[in-house]
Amino acid sequence: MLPELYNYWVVILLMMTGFYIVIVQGNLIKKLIGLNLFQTSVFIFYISLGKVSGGSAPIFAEGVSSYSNPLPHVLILTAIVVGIATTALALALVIRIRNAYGTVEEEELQQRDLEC
Amino acid sequence: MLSHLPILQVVVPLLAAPACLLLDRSRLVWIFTVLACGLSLLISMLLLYQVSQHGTLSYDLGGWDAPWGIEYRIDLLSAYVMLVVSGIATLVIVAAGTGLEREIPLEKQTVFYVTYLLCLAGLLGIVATGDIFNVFVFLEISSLATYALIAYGRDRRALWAAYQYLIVGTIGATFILIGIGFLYSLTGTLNMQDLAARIPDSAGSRTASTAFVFIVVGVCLKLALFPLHLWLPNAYAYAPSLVTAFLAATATKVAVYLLIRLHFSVFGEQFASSSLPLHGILLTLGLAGVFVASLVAIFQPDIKRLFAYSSIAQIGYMIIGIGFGTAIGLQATLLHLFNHALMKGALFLALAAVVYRLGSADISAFRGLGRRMPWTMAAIVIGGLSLIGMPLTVGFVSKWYLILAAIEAGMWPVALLVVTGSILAVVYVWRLVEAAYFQPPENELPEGLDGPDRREAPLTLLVPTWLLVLVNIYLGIDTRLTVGTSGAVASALLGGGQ
Amino acid sequence: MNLSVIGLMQAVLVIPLLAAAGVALTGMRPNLREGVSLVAGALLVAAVGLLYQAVMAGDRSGWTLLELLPGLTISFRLEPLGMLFCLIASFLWVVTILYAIGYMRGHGEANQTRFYALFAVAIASVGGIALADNLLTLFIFYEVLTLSTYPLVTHAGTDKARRGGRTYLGLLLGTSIVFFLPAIIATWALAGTLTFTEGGIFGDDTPPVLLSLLLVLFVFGIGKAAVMPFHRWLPAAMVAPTPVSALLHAVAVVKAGVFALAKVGVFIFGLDTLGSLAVTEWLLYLVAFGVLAASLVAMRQNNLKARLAYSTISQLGYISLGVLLATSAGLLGSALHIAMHAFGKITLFFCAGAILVASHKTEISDMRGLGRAMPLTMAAFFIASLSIIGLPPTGGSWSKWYLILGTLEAGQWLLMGVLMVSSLLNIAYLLPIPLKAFFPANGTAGYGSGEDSGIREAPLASLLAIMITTLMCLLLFFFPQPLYELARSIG
Amino acid sequence: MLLLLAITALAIAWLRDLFAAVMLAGIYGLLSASFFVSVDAVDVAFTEAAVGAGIFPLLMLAALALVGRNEQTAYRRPLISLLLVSITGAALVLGTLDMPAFGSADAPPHNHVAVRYIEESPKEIGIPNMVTSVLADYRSFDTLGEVVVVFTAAMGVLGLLFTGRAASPGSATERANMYDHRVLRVVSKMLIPLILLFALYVQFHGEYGPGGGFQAGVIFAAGIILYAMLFGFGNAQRVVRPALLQILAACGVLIYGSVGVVCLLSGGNFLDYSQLLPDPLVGRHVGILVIELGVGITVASAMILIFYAFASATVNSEEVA
Repeated sequence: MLPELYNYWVVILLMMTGFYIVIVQGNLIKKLIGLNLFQTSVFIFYISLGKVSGGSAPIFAEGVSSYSNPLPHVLILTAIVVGIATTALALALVIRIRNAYGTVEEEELQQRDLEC
Repeated sequence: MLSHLPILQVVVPLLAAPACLLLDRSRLVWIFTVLACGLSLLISMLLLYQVSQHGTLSYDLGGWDAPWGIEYRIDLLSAYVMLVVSGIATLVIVAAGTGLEREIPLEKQTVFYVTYLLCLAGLLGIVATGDIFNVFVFLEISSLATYALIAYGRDRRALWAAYQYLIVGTIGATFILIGIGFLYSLTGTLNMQDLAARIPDSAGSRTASTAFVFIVVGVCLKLALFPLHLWLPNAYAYAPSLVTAFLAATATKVAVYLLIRLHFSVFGEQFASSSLPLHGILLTLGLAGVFVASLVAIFQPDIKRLFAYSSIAQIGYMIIGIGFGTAIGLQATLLHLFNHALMKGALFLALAAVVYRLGSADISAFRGLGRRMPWTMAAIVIGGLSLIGMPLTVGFVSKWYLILAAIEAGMWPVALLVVTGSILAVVYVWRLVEAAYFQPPENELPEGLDGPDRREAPLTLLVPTWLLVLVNIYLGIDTRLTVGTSGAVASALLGGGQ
Repeated sequence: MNLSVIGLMQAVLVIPLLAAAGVALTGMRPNLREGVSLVAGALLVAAVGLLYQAVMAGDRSGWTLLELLPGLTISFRLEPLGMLFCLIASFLWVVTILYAIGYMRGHGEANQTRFYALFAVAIASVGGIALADNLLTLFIFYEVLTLSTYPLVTHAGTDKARRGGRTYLGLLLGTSIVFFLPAIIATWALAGTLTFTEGGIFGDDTPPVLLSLLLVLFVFGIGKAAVMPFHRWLPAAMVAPTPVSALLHAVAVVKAGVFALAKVGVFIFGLDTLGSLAVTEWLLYLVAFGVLAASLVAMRQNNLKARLAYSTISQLGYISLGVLLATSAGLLGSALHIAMHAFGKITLFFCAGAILVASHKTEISDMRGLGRAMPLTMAAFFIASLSIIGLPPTGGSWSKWYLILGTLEAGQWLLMGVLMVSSLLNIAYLLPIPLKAFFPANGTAGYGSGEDSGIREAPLASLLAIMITTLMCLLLFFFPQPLYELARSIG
Repeated sequence: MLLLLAITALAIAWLRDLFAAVMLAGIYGLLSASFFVSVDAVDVAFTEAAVGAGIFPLLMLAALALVGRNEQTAYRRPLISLLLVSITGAALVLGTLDMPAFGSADAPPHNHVAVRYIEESPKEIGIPNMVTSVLADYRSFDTLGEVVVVFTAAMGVLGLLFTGRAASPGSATERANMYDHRVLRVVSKMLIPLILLFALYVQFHGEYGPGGGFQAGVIFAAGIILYAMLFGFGNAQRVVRPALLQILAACGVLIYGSVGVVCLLSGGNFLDYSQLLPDPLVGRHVGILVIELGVGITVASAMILIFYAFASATVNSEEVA
């Protein structure tokens, strides 16, 4: 069982690293990097699902009978786009926050909110 | 054309959004947006009628059959939720005609309307679709639009709130994505009906349970179930008031819809209750949410924040309804979903009117408001009574069913806790009433506001507010539509498991 | 006949509402505004009077307004107990308006339009309670009554008034939502109906434990009956202007409470079931304790209105007691006491208000010797006190008689003792007030003949109202038949 | 490969220098792209390379230029977070236990819906790239959603950042740093047209090999952005005006949507391309081409818009400072 699922477990480790960064970091930019890591790892997880041993890339070619599953690829194409769109919006927010508060550290932000 | 209604419901606002951008004048954009929302409301009414006459509608996008292509599937439940969403959206956008001018600078209004339409399209898409990955895509459309809408608030804290919501929302969406991945690995399909047919084969599988847990947690982040609610109060408090009205009445409702849909239609009550002690967890969290959020609400000086906490509490009620695991409980949830949208829509619209006139939603701004803005305050009072669950308002109907469900399930303590929660609602609503009617106004208005601002809100804000208030009362008296529909939906969801 | 009776019932509900609207519209012109109130009051009395004849002729017609939830309707029905309540409330409404005209102007109160309009709404909801055909209808109007009277309590807008209002609303809404509503829903779940039916609606197979639980929920849930420990709202409500205290907190609101209790006892449980439950016994003792405790507290109050409030709590206990005795004499006594106490207590409050307006005095210790300046008021106070105590020649003696008869019928000697003792306590806390007003003890400065202190009788309109209710107290001793017949036909 | 990924991920978590973290994130993107190639997902790899190693670091760097590269604060509640993350991870591992083994051909995903895509799509749709078939036809509505997401993000960024005024040409600030590198400038001048050509190739070649509207849009945008970085935003904005971009972004979505509506009007369901022309196969072909074009237009203009918005924020904040 171990070698069969080992791939997934490493991916889970990757995901959790990203997730951990999101939760634990106080820097808004770093959070976004973590979020990106988290999402990218989920993409890897999906693509792993689509792999068929001995299959080839899902582009029709004469004489090839076994292809990897194209559906996860499609889903992840969409998800990648969604991810980068989210990042762009988030960065725009960070820039505005920086302009309004003068910091991008979570703790300082909370302090400045309490002050006013 | 009638057979294409399901897709038109989503595509109308979806395509209206970029079209808006091509129009340049913001007044024109507003009129166009109102038309688009109105059209979408009309479509949702027709859909509800069609569904109630002919049963569930299925629409294959691109002409591909269900498990291969994406399917739109409109049953009574989705038609009902879409009616709420598009109805509220229309009223809010009508109010935005004048209400917006104080909150968003003119040059940004076009972008605001575009984002608003996109958000609406996203929400409707989540409800209409029968494909679980499509849910994710439209969830992200609505979420991204929501983050932007919140960030348009004047207060700089709006930015911070939007960022927090973005992080939490994205984590939630990613969790859902992980859950979908597990499900796909288990069944090889993304179509909800197909999933529902295949999941029982792998009942007891740890993969299925994990998928369920991740999806539920992801959705609960979105619907701000206690203790995952921390993003909501700030987001609602600092967003532009009209955005708050829209979001409070629709976004969380759609999340609740999603929970119900996935719980009952995809996994099925059987699976959900056998693999996990889900009912107990939902009941506990729901009750905890009701109490904690209501208690916090009592001490909020900012009224928008107060009602934001109250929203968390009301979501708690909806979750309790699901937690009973009975048809009546589910019916109570559905009723409250519908009814709470009406109450909160009315309340936040009225608050928008207050902010429009006074520039603040602080409790001190409310002193003596009963005289200054009698109609607005009356709307708030009626909305508040509905929140408490007074008879002859919609709030009573949903509370009645919730308590009935508790008693029927033999859970007397839950029934008592639910009603105690209403008492907390009395407390926070009454702070407002006292301030508005029995305290003299502060001598000086906040600086920068002069004479005319002492007046009642403009009609364009009042009329939508009062429309909602009247619907509140009307549906509190003539309950055939809501009770009938929710009853039919509840028994369909629990009975056949689809 | 049938149709017109229903029309009359509808009129009972609609007239006060129209009056409220009329008052709101004519708010700018006080004379017109109060004219509207008075005319509406007169019309209402006429309508109720006609209905009384219909009830006595055995008419029990009813109609359904709408179906709120499947199987749950808002409907109304003519019925003697409700008729009794309606009769008293509508009659006293007119009198109170008369009184209020004098009082509110004499006292220079603000927001008078709001006051009269809400007053009318409150009366409309009393009509709804009295005519309700099922628990749901009753509950709805019960809540409307709470909400419409809340602004009357906080009328002054001072901190004290707001605090009082908070207690008032908190307790009344609180009990009704936490206990009353679940009790109703549970009743619905158990019995499948909420319609008031003679002999009760529960099947024989309903477990007594559940019934006991329900009864407890009802007794505490109907907070307007002021059963201890949920009585605090009544003293708190005394910050309201006196006409409010008089009509609402001696008659309409509190009587709505005991009336609802009686309805539940007679038509939801049925007297037989009620008598057979073990928990009834405990509740009886609780109520009896409340009667005595409230009387004792009343003795210690120096503020006149507060003393009257505690006296009301104690008297409400009598009525609850009568219902819980589950005997026909007890019920009769209760029904009569609803009426007799109403006339007595409203007179007392009128007097308290008159004293306030004329002399600006609220404390009992300041009222010595006031009898010379305000002889009519004080005489009225004396007569009404007699009625509360239950001494002839006043109406109160009848109701107390039947209550005591009820305890005997049920074999509750202890409770009879409680009634006796509390009557003695009544004497102790009520009678000294008029006596000391007329015969101030030596050494304390009296108010002389009025010229030197400047204190005169209350405004004419108020005085007139006091005279009317006092007269009623006396008349009801000599002619109790109409009420007696009505009360007899209950159940 | 996965090991490398893991090392990168941990390094990102460890590093305090944001600049380095961004670079590592870019590398992470590149590494995952190569992993995608190794498991036959060429389209995804292409996209991930363009996004993860291209757009993402680019945006991040633009933002970093504004907010500074060092993080200061200590971790917040590290233990609780670690616990939470461990529980989540454990739940996930638990979930994998009942999953079909990695790469196994008889796992359910490969034997249900996907079978039709693999076996029928060359016949039904008539194009060899199955990913494109699924993306642009079977599940084309998802792709419409995807385009709308990009559009939404662009609108959001626009609403948040864009002030609408172009930086005045020739001002000291608007001349980008890289302008001084003569070699770079000359090379780029030759490169940019090539990049744009390549974008067009990717755009229209998507049916046969990896590629398609999204990738093409990203590459096209990269070309313009490169131009902007070298020759200053003022110049770039004169060539490609923001107002025009807004209209283009909207048009892309509208093109996509109107294909769907035209299908509706010609009697089919929404996005049922077979109705477009008498010959269903040709109709599908045309449909896919047109929607891919819509995707490309929106993505390219949205990306450029977002970049402009960031740049204008840079200029503004410098003016403020």
